[in-house]
Amino acid sequence: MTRRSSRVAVARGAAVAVALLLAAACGQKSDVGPARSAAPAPAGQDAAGGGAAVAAGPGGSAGGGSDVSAGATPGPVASGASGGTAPAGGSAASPAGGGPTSPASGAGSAGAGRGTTGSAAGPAGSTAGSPGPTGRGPASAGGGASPGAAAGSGGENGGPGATSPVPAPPSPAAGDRTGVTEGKIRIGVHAPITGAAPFPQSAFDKGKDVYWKYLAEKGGIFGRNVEVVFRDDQFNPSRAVQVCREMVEQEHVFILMGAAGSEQITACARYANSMGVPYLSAGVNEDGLTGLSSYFATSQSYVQQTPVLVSYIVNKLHKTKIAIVMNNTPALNETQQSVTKLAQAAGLDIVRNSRIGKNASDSELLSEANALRTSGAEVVYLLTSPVNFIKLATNAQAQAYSPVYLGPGITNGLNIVAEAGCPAIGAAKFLSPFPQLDVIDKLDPDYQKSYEKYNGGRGDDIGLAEWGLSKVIGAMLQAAGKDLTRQSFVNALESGRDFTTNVYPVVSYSGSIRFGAKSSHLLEADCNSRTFKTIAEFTTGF
Amino acid sequence: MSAHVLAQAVVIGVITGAGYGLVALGLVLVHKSSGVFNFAQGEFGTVAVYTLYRVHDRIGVPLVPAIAVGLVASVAMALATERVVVRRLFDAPRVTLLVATAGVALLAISLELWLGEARLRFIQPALGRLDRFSLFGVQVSDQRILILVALLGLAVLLGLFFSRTNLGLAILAVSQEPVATELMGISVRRLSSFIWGLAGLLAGVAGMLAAGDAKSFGPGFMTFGALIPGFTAAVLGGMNSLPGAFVGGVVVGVAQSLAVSSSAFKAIPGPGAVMVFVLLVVVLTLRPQGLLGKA
Amino acid sequence: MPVLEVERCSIRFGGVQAARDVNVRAGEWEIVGVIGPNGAGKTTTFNIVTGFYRPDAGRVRFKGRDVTGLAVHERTALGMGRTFQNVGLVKGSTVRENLLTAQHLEAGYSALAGMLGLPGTFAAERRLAARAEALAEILGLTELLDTRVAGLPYGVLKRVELGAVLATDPDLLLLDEPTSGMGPEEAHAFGATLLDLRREFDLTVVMIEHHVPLVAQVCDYVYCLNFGELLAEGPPDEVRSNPEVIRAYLGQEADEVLQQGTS
Amino acid sequence: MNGHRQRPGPAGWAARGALLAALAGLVLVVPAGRGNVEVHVFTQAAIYAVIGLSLNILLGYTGQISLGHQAFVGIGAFTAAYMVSRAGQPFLAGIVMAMVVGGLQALVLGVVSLRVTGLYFALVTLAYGTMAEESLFNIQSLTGGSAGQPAPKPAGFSTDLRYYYLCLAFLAAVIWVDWRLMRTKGGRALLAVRENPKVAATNGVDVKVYTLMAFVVAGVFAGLGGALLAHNDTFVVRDLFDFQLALVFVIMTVVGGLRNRTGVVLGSAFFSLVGYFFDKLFSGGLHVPGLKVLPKEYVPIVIGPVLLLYTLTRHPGGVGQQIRPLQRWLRGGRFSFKDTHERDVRVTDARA
Repeated sequence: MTRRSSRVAVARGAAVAVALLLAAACGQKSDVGPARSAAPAPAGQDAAGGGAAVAAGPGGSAGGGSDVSAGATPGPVASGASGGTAPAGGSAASPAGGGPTSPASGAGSAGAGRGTTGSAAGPAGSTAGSPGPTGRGPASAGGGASPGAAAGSGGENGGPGATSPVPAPPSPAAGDRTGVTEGKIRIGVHAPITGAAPFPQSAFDKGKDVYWKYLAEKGGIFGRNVEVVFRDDQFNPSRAVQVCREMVEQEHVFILMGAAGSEQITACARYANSMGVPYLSAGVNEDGLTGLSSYFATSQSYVQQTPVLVSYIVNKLHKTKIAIVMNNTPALNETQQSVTKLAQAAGLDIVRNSRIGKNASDSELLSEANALRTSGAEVVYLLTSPVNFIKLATNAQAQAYSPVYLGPGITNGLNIVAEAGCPAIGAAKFLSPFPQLDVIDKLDPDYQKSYEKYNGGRGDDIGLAEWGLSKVIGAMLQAAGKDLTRQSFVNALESGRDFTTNVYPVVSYSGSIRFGAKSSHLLEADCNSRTFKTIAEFTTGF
Repeated sequence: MSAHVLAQAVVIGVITGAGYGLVALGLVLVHKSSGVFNFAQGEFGTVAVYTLYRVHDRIGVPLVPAIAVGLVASVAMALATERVVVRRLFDAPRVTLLVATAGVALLAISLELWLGEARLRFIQPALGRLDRFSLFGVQVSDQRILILVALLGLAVLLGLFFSRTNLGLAILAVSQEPVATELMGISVRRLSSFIWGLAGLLAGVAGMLAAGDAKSFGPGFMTFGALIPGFTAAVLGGMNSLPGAFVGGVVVGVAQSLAVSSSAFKAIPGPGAVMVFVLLVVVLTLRPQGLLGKA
Repeated sequence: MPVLEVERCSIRFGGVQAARDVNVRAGEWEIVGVIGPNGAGKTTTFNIVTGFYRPDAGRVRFKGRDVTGLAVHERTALGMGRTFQNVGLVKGSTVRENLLTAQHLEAGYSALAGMLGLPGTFAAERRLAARAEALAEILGLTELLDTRVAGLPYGVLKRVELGAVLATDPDLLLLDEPTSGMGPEEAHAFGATLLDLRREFDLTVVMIEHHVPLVAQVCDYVYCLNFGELLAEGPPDEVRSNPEVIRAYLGQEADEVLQQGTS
Repeated sequence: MNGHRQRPGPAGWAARGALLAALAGLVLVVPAGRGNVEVHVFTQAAIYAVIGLSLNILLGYTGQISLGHQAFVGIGAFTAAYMVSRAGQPFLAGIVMAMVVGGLQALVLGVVSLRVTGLYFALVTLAYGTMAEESLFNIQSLTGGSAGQPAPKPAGFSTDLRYYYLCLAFLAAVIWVDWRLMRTKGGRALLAVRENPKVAATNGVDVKVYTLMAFVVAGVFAGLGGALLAHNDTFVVRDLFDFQLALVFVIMTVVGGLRNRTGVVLGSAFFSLVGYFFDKLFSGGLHVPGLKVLPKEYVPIVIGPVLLLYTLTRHPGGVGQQIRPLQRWLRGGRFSFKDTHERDVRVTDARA
């Protein structure tokens, strides 16, 4: 290799790494350009410059990141074997000062107040710690400031926050206003669009804003429009915590929502709770979620859905031999128990009761199919990821074995499952928080109209699911009133009033009741049209 | 386990194992000719499947030509790998080449993740009704019958190719005595390209059959699903015998599916992977020349 | 009491009898030569002595102790040093590093202590370094200490290797064709060096050598192997004039031997 | 280094000092100014460096390739998580146990490596990694199955920033051990064994023992890395430790430059940070016209292989070799490119 090219190589080798670090130091794209192409020595000088700039960093220079987050004492929830993350101090660095961190997050937002730690307003705005489990705390002045991260331990305050480009007038009322400005409410959603749950990302992206656009045209929520930040949790709990963290600490969302996936929802809900961020999700397991003060289920939990399904087996299917197949995760133990108990009570004969791994191999699913076939089950009470369900059904059918599949669920009732699984899945039946497309025009004509309007073309059921969830959230935000804070939001939910959307079931909560949905829809696969049809709306049993 | 389950496991094992056998064939061919452990072998297959899917489902080309296009893609990738990576590192240690081909595989996977969606895709079986045939009281789908037939046909063709055609004989020659072959006036380089191309073709077929069998595919599914069993199969065959590799594939397949369906392993998660690992280690430590390879 | 005794050692590889009933003895302070045409089993004998091969039959005694069952590194620990026909060095490393590597057993601290950087180890390393430089001094390698071995000329490599072996602090030095690639006068010079080294490190030496003059110059006793069997033994002149030996050399080196005999 | 070279003047030393200070600043001060999420990423970089050094011992010093290193790391992670959240042990006990278990499992693999060498051993490690991922890490009673196992940050280091400094400390310790290892008999023995076991043996090195030692040390480092990783995410799930990760580990080590401490550290840090910075530079993924957006999760595995192939075919010495002039300059030497083009550094196994 020639000396010249080796020089280039040096620039590549040494400078790139240094330059990238510089990017962090100065948080400016422009710093990277020159440094990258520079020979190492100049790069070194840049580094020196960067170092200097950084020395000022903690002080909160506009260039470098601002607030130092000191330790927060691990709350009871976080420190235990809770699956939640330790409440690492505060809600992250200034999104405003460190522009590149997240350009979109220029919107002013206030830090959360920790119950005990008084939050001192810095010159530029606010500092605050992560809220304790109750999530209550004194207000911090200046919605326009970036949330400082205040220490839990000893309650030392972080440095002053850097001013954000979009200043918002200080609000009179007490409360945590993160993610809320005059014009906007930022909410975070996480869902699996990669991994073991096959959600086409395109469908997700298309659907996520439809309702909010529709609402915006009708004046929004007290003049505020809702902005949705979306993250893919890859069907992986650890990943879910990471993305929820990003949404809370970098994007500064007002509330978090989980679309599907019990493990991801549980993990993220626990994190949200440790940060005092209200967290809503479709109903999954109760185990591990009960007792989280910031958690609310927008639809029936798996356990709540059990009696409905059992009564259906007994009174509608008139079958007796059932098998229970569930994903092999501790969170579903309670569901398995409740199904077993109720089924036995109803005189059903449980011929097989098995759990399969989330990442079960084809051959494992095949042998499970065999076992089911030999067990002679007429009904399979199923609670697995769609992928496992489809593979299981396909293998079973290849064995000329086609039982009735039914179960609780959010994702298994989606048309993509029918598309991929038919004819193998037969007339599979799943409960769902939202109805299918066949009845939506009757229940809520606005959906298709709006979808048509903002995306063009007919809306799909994923969009419908998002529409329904958004509608519930919208109603809740509305109920929280004009002075929207995390506290007023939670208060509104706990007030015990009904939230009715005509898409999602009616739901109401109280201080103690967090699984407040009253009913569910029963969907059935129709393999001629390769779609799911709604066979019972807002059902509470059969 | 019941006789039925056993028969079932064996039948399935034979079919999946034959797939492993195809991968193993490619691995052995390449190893014989250039001493490379080709970790990209599996990905050649995945690429073929992705191409097939795109051309067939998206652009709407009918199945048969689409399959051809898919195979072309895998062959092209194999040739590219040989040109761009293997030749450049010809005098490098073999482990370097191994790492390099692993790099190629990862690159392919990442592109699949990026350009195709990261999720698993399901495909409809090429044939309609699924459960017409029955082997030893085991329902076997037309799809699987088709696969079995295809595999046997391919095996026979390869057998003929290597025993009858000059090219085939030349390949065997080059793998035994490169220099001698060169003297015989056969260009080792050209042969090397040809062998890689052939490996790509085999991988392509293997990938399509595997996807057809599982009725689904995702990024890197061949690498994660078939590469290790394929290598194990090749090792069973002593890394130098083509029939050995194919038989080895069947052995691995059956062992795997027995492990999965036998109640003895129920306690262990992922019994298939454990079985393959154990098989590999045992063979390598106790009988490095392979069960069927000559000492 | 002899330093090395090879008693009736035999070994066969497949069909080839590489050594049969080979006997070699080397008394203290002796320099013993092992000669014989190529493929006579000389290096095989060395491998049996140093432990790379386990003989099918026979014993190897070192300083009166039976070492037949011991591994190579164990024999090194007892004081066997050996050079290779094709230079046994860590090619990727520098001369200095090679001289240090060779002092593995002299380090005086455990590998664990070394990697934890326990206090004692630093001093020990300084000691080893000093010794390495001293050896380099003796063999005139000081300038080359920091050059990578890979690039060096063959003759120099041989010297470095010799230094490395000496670094293991051996009592018995087994040299496999130490002068290969040297001209006659270089070889002669080497002979002188060897005698010095023996004095300095009080060594017993067994060397495989083709340079008959060198053998005559330094060896106290000579063994001649052919087809894995002992053909003749005795003082250099005796063996050299042995008709059997000459016949064995006929073809490849006979004429060479003869004219040297007459010179 | 060659003894006779003129020392730089005060100005020269000042410049060198400035650069070092700047680098130190980057590592020590910068994160202090960033938010938790970013500090979390920096911490991961430090941990990856530990893992890289672990792999370097096998790949670089002993020439034993490990394609199952995600298992080494994962075992450490799950051990630590188990100790803390199931056995109720303190953080430190978890770390120690993770190192012990990591070392033991590596020892077992090492024993296999004595019989199965080169390419075939690479296969074994590959199968081992997959086996761990598919089976071992799914044993619910140990790992919490697909739900994973929580591993809260230790008391006193509960903020990301403090934990970051803790991880830096561990990294420093690992670097120290690695440095001393290669400056003493152990390291020299390993290099000799890698290049020529016969020569090593004649030098008195017990080849078997030292090969095993290398595995154990690598395993201990990997175990430590895993434990730190678990506590950094405060949560550990099997999905993390897949084949891709193993390849990323290999790539970051090779690209960093085998047998080059600084290079490996830089390479590892780079690959754990690249996705994040990529996200900063083109926020929300790279928009290639005509193609899909490239999400940051995939960046390392997209550019990784490219860099790998580039390194293997063009600069076998990796980053480490390319920055030698800089290092030499910092040590007070002259800035020359004399050895940036040597091709002697290789991913090699003498027995392959």
